[in-house]
Amino acid sequence: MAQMTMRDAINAALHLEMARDPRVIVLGEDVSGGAGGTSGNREASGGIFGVTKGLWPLYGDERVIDTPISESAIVGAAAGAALAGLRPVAELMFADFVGVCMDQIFNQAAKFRYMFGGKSSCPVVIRAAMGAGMNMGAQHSQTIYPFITAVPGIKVVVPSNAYDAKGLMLQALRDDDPVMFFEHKALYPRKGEVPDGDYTIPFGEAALVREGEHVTVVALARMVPFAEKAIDLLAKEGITCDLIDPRTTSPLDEETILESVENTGRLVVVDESPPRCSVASDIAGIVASKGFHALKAPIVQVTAPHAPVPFARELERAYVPGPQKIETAIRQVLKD
Amino acid sequence: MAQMTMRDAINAALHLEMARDPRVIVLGEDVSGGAGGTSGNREASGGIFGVTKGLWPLYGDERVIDTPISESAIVGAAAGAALAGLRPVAELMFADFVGVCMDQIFNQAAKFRYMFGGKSSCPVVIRAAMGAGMNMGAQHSQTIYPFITAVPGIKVVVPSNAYDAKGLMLQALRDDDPVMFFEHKALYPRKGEVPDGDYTIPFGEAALVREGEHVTVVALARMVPFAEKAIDLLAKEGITCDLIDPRTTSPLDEETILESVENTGRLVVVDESPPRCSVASDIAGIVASKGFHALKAPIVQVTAPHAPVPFARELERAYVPGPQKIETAIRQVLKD
Amino acid sequence: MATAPASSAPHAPLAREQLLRAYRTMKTIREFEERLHVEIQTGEIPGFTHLYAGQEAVAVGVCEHLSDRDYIVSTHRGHGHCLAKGCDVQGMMYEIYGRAAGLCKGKGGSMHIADVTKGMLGANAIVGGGPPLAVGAAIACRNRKDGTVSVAFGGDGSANQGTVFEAMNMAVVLKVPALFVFENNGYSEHTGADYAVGSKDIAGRARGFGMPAEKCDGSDFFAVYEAFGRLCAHARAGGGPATLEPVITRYYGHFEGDPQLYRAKDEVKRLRETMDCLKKFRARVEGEGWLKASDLDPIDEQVLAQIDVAVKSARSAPPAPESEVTTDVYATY
Amino acid sequence: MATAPASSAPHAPLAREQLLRAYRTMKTIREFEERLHVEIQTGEIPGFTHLYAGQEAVAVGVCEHLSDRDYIVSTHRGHGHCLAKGCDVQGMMYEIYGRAAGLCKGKGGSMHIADVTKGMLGANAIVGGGPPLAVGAAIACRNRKDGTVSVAFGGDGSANQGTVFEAMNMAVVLKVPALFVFENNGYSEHTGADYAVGSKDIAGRARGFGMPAEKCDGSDFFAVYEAFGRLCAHARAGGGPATLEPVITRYYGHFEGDPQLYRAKDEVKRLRETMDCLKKFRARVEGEGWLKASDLDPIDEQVLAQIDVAVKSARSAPPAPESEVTTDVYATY
Ligand SMILES: Cc1ncc(C[n+]2csc(CCOP(=O)(O)OP(=O)(O)O)c2C)c(N)n1
Ligand SMILES: Cc1ncc(C[n+]2csc(CCOP(=O)(O)OP(=O)(O)O)c2C)c(N)n1
Ligand SMILES: [Mg+2]
Ligand SMILES: [Mg+2]
Repeated sequence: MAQMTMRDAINAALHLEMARDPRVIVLGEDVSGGAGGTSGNREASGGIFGVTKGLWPLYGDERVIDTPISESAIVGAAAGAALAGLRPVAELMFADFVGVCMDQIFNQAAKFRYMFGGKSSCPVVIRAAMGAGMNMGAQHSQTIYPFITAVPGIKVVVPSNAYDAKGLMLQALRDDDPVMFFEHKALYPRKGEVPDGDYTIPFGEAALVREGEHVTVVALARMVPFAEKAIDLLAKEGITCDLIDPRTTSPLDEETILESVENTGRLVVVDESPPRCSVASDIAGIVASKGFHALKAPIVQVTAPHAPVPFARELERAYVPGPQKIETAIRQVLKD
Repeated sequence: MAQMTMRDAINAALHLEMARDPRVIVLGEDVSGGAGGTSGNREASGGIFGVTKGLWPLYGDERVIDTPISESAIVGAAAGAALAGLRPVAELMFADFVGVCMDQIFNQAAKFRYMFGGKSSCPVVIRAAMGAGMNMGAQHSQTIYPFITAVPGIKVVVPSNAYDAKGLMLQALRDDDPVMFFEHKALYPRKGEVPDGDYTIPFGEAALVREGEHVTVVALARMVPFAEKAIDLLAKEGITCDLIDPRTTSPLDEETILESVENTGRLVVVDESPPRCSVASDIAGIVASKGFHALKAPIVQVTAPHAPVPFARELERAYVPGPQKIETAIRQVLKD
Repeated sequence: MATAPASSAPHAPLAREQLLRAYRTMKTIREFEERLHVEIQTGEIPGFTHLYAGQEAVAVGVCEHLSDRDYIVSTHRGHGHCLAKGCDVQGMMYEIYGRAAGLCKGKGGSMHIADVTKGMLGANAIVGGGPPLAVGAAIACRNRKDGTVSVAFGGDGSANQGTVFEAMNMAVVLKVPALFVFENNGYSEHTGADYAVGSKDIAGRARGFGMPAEKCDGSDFFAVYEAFGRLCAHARAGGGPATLEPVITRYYGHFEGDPQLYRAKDEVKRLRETMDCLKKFRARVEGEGWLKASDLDPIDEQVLAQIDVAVKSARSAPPAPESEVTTDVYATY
Repeated sequence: MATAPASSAPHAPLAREQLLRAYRTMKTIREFEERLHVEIQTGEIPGFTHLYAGQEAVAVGVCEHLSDRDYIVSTHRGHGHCLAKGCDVQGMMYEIYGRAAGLCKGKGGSMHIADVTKGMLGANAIVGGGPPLAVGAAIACRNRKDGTVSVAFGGDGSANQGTVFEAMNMAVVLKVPALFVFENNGYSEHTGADYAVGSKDIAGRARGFGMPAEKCDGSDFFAVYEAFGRLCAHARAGGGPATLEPVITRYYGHFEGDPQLYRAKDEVKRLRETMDCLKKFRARVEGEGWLKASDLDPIDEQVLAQIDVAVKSARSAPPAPESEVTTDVYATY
């Protein structure tokens, strides 16, 4: 066990699995950095966020592949290599770049198995840094996991902490299906206890981060630590909550959510995305269909507003759901 | 008034507006057809579904622009031309092709106004044929409006009949915001009464297609005629429903839906998309949040399963929600 | 891996068995498509179908250089590529009819036929969808260091899709054994290739990307075989990617039902005379004395019989049960 | 629209006023960026910023040919293009600080500065996002028949993005007045241009697409001005698109904070000596006797003062109110 950042935890998972399985390759822009540079420093970055650091020195150009800025070719090559027996990890530097390679994600990788009658699989992992919090503006701050959650055939991981990130990444690397792995930029530097060795966390199993009686709070990625803050504050007033971190939005652990609502009768869903066709609305819809009879109050969805992510510090801060909005939502759901 | 197919109704709207407003241009693959052909027949198709027929003979290469197979350049050029003062209509032959041009839709056209501080607008209309029903397989049959509904800054139109299609298209062409206009392939040949002249249907105003007491049914696009069938059948048993066709999913007429649920207390949402992060779940979530107290029973969502669209006739038929599944859902929502 | 001999060689550039196989495959594709053209009119075949008839020499001229361990990716017009790469005739026919016994259990259909065990990574209904995949398969080939290659088939229209350009550049950068075959049949749907390809020269554009590229007569099996042979040998030897632009024609509309109003009235009729790979092949092999008509005539009959069986079986075969709608979405749930 | 005179002309290729303006603009960009480089270290500027310092002669050499009625689209490294196209210094500085008075009310930031009234259709944080837009603006130019043009700025890295290739081919097909300027500064983030551009020749690749293309020294204002002048005249005259590849360097990291471990230790120092457009400009205009040091020195001072005011005002200006978060999403609700 060591205290480790989420960035390092994901890096550790990549290291472990590349050592274990020669089929794993990594490709993307600057995954080593320095190709064609003048310094002779061939690993000049190890990924723009440093998540693929140390892989190139061990595995070289063959398994750690720096690419041109060609996201469709990156994701497509990863998917094609997966069909051909490798287990590629494609890096999309920012999740916002799905727009230039969405076809390879949603019409190709995600659909092969089905279209081919179950006779092949496409074990590709697509990593992407997501989320607001660093004032990177509308095209570098989105949490676009709803688009991918909507797509049958691909699994979606949204870790909220270092421990989960490592175990989920190891699972993703061994999973026989395409996986999109969203890493929240603002969580990269957050530390947590992470075991040294090999462990996996199965997909579709939520974590119960807090246990309580009065309200079920479901939160994703960066919203989990924010929800913890709000919940811990309210605990001092005797208001206690279940806090559920689904960890994967597809598959989604409906059961854990429905069981909790069965006990609390009240649901708050917290999602950094804008509200429409979001995972927040998805979970709200599921509970309104399958957990209706347990509900004692209107479901409260805490999301970003229906607007792009603004640049200015003050505006972005107002845009992103934070502990205070979550606290207000919990109080509100208790009023009815 | 004339009986007209939905295809012809949209074509009529394009004709009317191109005659009225010289800024309107149309671009896409084969929008006239025959460029570079050997027959001398310069308008060889007028769009693969014939929706842009007759425009090239009137307006020529300058305003009716056949393009290479380059969807990013098509949508991007439309958005750029819109910034430069034109009112372009870009055709994506099939909505499934959003994957190769999603960036230009969701990061460019949809975000300009916001990113530019409200100082410009991007009045582009992106038309796309969508939907299953013609055994075109997983990559040519999707109803991908949830992806776009999720995106702040763009409006989303999903007409269910010829009359609405014409009025909504005229509105789209005059709207100052980017609009994505989804035309269900299976509805193209369906006829309805369509006035000859000019009329617009405002965005965000649902149509109340049937009025009833017992259940609120919300259905989109091709699901509207299917819901009508189911409802008319049940009416014979004395079960009556409100049938609401939102017509635009963004903006969404929440009020009409909430008012109806206020009366009926029961909601069935019918959507051709797979369930996760769908418009069905979106509407269910909204009602579970804002209309909860009126609800007497769990919301029932009728959607496609979480699977790609299968090819074989029998499988596709089982995949797409039809009148019978809607009928079953209405009976179910009445049981609780 | 053999370097193709010069086309003026006095003896056959391919062994007798290979010549017979190439002819059989081309003929199989032709009759497969001609029969589909007829059967589609019965309304029994779901969806819409893009026939490869007329382009057979390309698929076969290319795939004769490939083994099951090499990869191809294909297009919406994929039947020829599938057959040339060894997909089962009957399995394909079942698939096109949407039957449970189809290569994809009827879930894929004409535009999604695949058989990964044969190195056939799928027809693809997204224009430009395949080439990035081919680059990935080529990475696998490169890493295996066994001289295998990956081929991306595409049309003249696909040559303008951004994903394709990206794939071409990336293949050059990574120096992987990816081969791009752009079958220039003159049209993308209803639009002329010389209109949509700005440079009017797909091979030249490929050279601009930094790879060798050749143009050839796509209706001449030997021209395709030899040109692709050179490029393929280059790729197998570690020289990186290459492009072939076979100039060819399609006999039918873009999809079945297309009235082809963009083509001159007698264009297809004329091209059936001048650009028929089967006729050209027969003329060459019989003229050179490599094969006799009596070697080939029985093949014609066998092929027709095989297709007839395939269609008849497919017509009466059952579809997959409805429960199959939700299976095969994931490998593990 | 003027054809650029030969560079050996004994008299200045630009009028005195134009030379002074060009110098002022280049100097403004340089000092804008040098000052940001310092101010960013205070932590007051939100987000991450890509400085244009070193590349000024490209933006100015190009934009000196353009009026407000011509269009440009820009990139993540957009400050130079914005300033050269006439965006307000103070308005830009407000924007970069995220202030209400910013050109985009603080909603866009460094990577999204735009001023459509100046024909500046936006910096763009998506690599390859701009060129398709430029083709659209070029369609508008073509249809207006007023000889206006549309310019897409991009980097060497952007030249490999599919959207860019599509835009180039489409511009050729439609023969619209779109000009592609690929500033080859040797790197895309941490990757060398000669690695990522397979052909190692962006201009050559553009010629493969069927358009004229030139390479030039991007640190020599006159070289850029003249080369772009030729290509721009071609486009204005209805000849269709063209590409310019100015070879240039950036003085700072990819973004502020980048330690540039991929660059040789003394590379930037050396290039600051050999590829400084301001030094080269001064040497040329003073050497040829077109301008005197005493013409230029006051500009240096004025520019420094202007930037200082801009920064000071920006530091203390208020942000937009929180209510602005949800406005400007749509033109009509
Ligand atoms: C991304 C995308 N855009 C458009 C289409 C529609 N479409 C299918 S085939 C085709 C023409 C393809 O032309 P070409 O590449 O020359 O192949 P050919 O049909 O001639 O074999 C088009 C436009 C598509 N399937 N995918
Ligand atoms: C689609 C997309 N992919 C990747 C990035 C991340 N990124 C931003 S700038 C950049 C490098 C661009 O290089 P180049 O075009 O040479 O421009 P330069 O930075 O040298 O000005 C990259 C990879 C992005 N913003 N958008
Ligand atoms: Mg073609
Ligand atoms: Mg660069």
